Amino acid sequence: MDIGAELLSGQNELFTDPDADNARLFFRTKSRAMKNKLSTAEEVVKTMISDGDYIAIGGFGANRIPTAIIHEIVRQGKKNLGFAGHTSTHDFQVLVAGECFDRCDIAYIIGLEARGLSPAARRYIESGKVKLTEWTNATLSWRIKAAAMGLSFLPARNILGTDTFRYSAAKEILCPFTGQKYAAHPALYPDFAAIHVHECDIYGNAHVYGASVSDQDLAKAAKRVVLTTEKLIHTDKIRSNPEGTFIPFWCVDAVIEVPYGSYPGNMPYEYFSDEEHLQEWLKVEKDPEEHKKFIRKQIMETKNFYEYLELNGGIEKMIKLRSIELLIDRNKGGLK
Amino acid sequence: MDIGAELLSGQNELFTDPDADNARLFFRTKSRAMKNKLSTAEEVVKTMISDGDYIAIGGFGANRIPTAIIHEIVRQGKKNLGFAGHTSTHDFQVLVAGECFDRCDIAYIIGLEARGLSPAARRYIESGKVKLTEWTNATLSWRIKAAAMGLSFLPARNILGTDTFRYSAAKEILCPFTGQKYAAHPALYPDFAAIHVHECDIYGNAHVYGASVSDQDLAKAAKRVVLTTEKLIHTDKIRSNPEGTFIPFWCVDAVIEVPYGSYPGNMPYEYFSDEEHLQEWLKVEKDPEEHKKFIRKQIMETKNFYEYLELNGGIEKMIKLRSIELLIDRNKGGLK
Amino acid sequence: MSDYNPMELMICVAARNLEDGATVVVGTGAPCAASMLAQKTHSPNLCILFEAGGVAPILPSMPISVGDSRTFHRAIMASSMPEIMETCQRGMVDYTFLGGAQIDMYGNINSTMIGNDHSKPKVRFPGSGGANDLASLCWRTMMMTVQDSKRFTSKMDFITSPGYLKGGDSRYEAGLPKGSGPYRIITNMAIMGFDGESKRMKVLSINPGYTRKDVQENCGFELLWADRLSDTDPPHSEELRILREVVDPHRYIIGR
Amino acid sequence: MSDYNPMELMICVAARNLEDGATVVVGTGAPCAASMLAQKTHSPNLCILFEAGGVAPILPSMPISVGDSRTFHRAIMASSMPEIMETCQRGMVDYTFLGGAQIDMYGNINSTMIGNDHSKPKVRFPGSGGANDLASLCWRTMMMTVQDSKRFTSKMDFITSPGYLKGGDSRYEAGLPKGSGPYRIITNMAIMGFDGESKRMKVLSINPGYTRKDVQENCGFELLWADRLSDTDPPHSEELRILREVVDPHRYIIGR
Repeated sequence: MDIGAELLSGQNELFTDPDADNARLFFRTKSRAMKNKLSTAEEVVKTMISDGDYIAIGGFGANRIPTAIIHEIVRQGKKNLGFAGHTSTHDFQVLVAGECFDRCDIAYIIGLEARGLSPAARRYIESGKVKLTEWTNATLSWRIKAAAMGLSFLPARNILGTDTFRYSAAKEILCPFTGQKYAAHPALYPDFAAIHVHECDIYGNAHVYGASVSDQDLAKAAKRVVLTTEKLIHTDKIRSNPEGTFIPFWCVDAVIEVPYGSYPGNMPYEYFSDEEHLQEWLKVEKDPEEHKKFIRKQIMETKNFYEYLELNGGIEKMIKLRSIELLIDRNKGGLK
Repeated sequence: MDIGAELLSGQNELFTDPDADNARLFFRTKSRAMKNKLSTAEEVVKTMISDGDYIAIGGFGANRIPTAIIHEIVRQGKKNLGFAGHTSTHDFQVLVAGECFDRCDIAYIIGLEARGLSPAARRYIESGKVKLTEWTNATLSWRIKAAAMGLSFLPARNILGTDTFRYSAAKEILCPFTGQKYAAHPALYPDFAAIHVHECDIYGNAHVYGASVSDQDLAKAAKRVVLTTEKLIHTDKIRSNPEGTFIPFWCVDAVIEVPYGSYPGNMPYEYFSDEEHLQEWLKVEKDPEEHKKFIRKQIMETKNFYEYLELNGGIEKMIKLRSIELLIDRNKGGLK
Repeated sequence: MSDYNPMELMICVAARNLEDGATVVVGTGAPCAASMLAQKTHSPNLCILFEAGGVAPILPSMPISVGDSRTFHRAIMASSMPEIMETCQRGMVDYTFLGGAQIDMYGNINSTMIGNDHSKPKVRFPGSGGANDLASLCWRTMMMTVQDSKRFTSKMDFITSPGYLKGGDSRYEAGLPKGSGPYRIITNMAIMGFDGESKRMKVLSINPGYTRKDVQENCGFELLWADRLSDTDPPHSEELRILREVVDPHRYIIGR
Repeated sequence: MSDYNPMELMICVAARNLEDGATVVVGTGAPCAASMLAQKTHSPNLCILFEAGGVAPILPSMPISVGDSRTFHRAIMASSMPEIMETCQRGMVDYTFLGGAQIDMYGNINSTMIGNDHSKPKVRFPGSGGANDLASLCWRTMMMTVQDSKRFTSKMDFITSPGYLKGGDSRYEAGLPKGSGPYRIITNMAIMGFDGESKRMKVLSINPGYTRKDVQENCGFELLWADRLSDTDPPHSEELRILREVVDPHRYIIGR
């Protein structure tokens, strides 16, 4: 079939190597041992992320995000990172504050959904400092799934015929059985991924509740994976419900126990997002100076995630957010 | 890329249409309504399977199999079916007894794993009455996954360079990014699939425990799907644990409550396989006349699954098999 | 006849297009409100999906994110993004709603950027998110938007999500699923569909208080007109009551 | 030195090849016994996978099916067949074991049929099952088998699962994963590996009680021989004790 001529290619840069054999050679060396993987955000960011690495963040922007890791990346001043802008919202906004990345695969950036757009993220992207390649939510999900499956690409029926394709790094291919045209999406094997989970054991066997977005595939696709967890559990809880294992130990390189670790984002069944605090982020970003001050106070001058949480209301705030998550109206009823 | 010449194709027949648009046109008409789907094996086999259809059976041969449906297909004398021989063992053996299919996608047939080979299945296949196309367990899993994803193919790195490929209907393709050679596996959209589950509601929202084999993908890939279930549950149980939903209602056309429905197969956490009865099957198959008599007695002359179960020990047998599944030694301990 | 605002009209009209037993992927805001209204009026069996994985939730309130816990509150399934997108790709999802900064006569939508240099946009928007995927893979795409001649344009800075591309069969020829595409564009002034052949935007009905002239003057390209051009049936008092009292009591959306 | 049978020797030798912290996909029978023995001796951290989805179970007894409930008894994960196969394809699985009716000098295996007409086989076997997948996707394939010149043949009726195909780089050139392939063939008479260049089967050590002549005479093709041909270290008494008392007390496998 010599129809190669008709097949189009996206013109933008592919920031990562999709080669499945190269990925296999890495995974061959990745430890499969069930060993204690407990660590700290400081240690993980120092030892598992190098300037220039390509990183991905689990969850959905301001839902079930590993805030401690995102902040620590800014705190340690990591630079020239590549970033998977997959349904990224508050996580993107934080990394922008540190000007941590200089290339970005875009599905959804700059916005915080119904909350509005981030002025700082907009300035950073419109500045031209960041190399951009266009994708979509499904495309990045499938690029990550291709890697999780040990492939170098997956075919799909989206983005064809649009500028989204033109400014992507996808390629058109034909189905060898039907002649149907497909977009081939290159596998995405990130160097590093951080995922926040509800509970996991010291080996990284994890449970997650609620929408899982792409995190099961991301845990497999990434070369190095850290889990932050609301709480540690005993492995017996994993073994008593093996069909419930969301991420198995062999995907995981480090585990950090971080109660309230998705704050200011939503953690399903645990606490809702802190909308006032997220609005504060959007507000201060309007003035670059205010923004710098805010970031200094909230991230650069806090020792870790707990100081940041304390600064914004601590456990009492979390109790309020838990009430919102559970739809409890504390002004109504209760024992007098 | 004009390397088409070098790319090989499997030479055997592709029994089903992999076209994704044709499948979409069918799925467009499939009901998405949450309505009561309760039915009976007799009704389902009569109305949902036509001679000549291509069918697939969930589970793993003699583990979590929809025995009531498999028997009813033989009882109603369905003919000229196509069959997905995906880790099929006892299910294959039963359908062979009815000479129900005349074409088969092969991953694993004839054998009952550690139990030995089925003489009847062997005779049937060696007779030349059945058109055979070779695949593998992973290949059929991925062919079903391709359909579940709404594609016409998936690339994979297995079966290349072997006679398994030569006698399959797969085709070689090249990755447009790396030039890597892949086997392209055509999507498999069965006309009908039957899956046995632990529990589901009247709409077909189901829970399954233990290894899931390919059943989540099969429920999506098949055009018509029936669930047999150990027990019905209220939809509240589904809604109270939405991350645990194994199959959603929109995949399902009919629901049949069949306690002990995987007998003589294993049902994880409920009852072990009836190894004596399965050995009896293998024994009687050595003599075609014995085999005919056995099938008449066990299937043709039983009204339904319950009569078959009763014939082989009924609930008391199931209590024994439950003890084996739960590793309980009833000869030791207990209240005197 | 009860009074109403443009957003209320658009939501009520959108809701009427969602028949019982259908599936729809929605985002936050008006599309979610329209779907909830449909459920509480003529389509109790409408199945709402959210792209992060939520399926058929019993929505306690408007989600602020398509991935927040409201989107799978007492849901039938809390699945994944690939699960939802593959369900769309398989042809099991009937409707979706999109928004954007620009739309052309073929229903192509821009939600990526304004400017002519992709590497240095004049104005950068969030990008596709799931918009291109849903516009590509769901059967029928709808849009609710205030209409003006800047937004309805013949000069697209960027085509983020596919409508009928260049019209005719070009959408199918590009490889997009057969029979899918834009279905209704619901604005403050009119309701548009698309011509069966040319696939150009065609006005089906004009909203109360507007004229054919208004509709064309507030559109940057030439509109086609239905032979039987009708008046849009305005929101019924019962629709408005449910929308205001049950669906959006805090007026998060209808208050805009 | 304690007495032992050929199956016990093959299982003990296979177990020694499974280092701690490795991953191995096994079927029922001897491979499962070898993996359990390894866990109970030098590899407590060996991760056992079953193709139907079971991961790292605490095996209460020998499974009778690779999908029965023993294969995920108190397991780390009860997943799916695609999950296991994709984990292999991603390069996370180190070892697997295969069996077959025929094997050639490049480690290609036949478990499909005897005869020359595929549509009407003289003898039909179950087929690949997961064998081709695991031989293609795991890093190192091993085989335990009784050796004779019929089974070890240069005339394969059917190549079900890939070894090194035609030798040299032909396996990689066919598109199979770089660096993967047959690793050890463990028979009742000897232990074979494969030559680094030609990829032909090469005898590494000879089992007690057998001669170089025995090994060649019971092989249908010409074997290569290691420069330092050694004697196979026979089963140690502790290995045999654990195998007989803990792993297979009912002698389901070692009794064959």
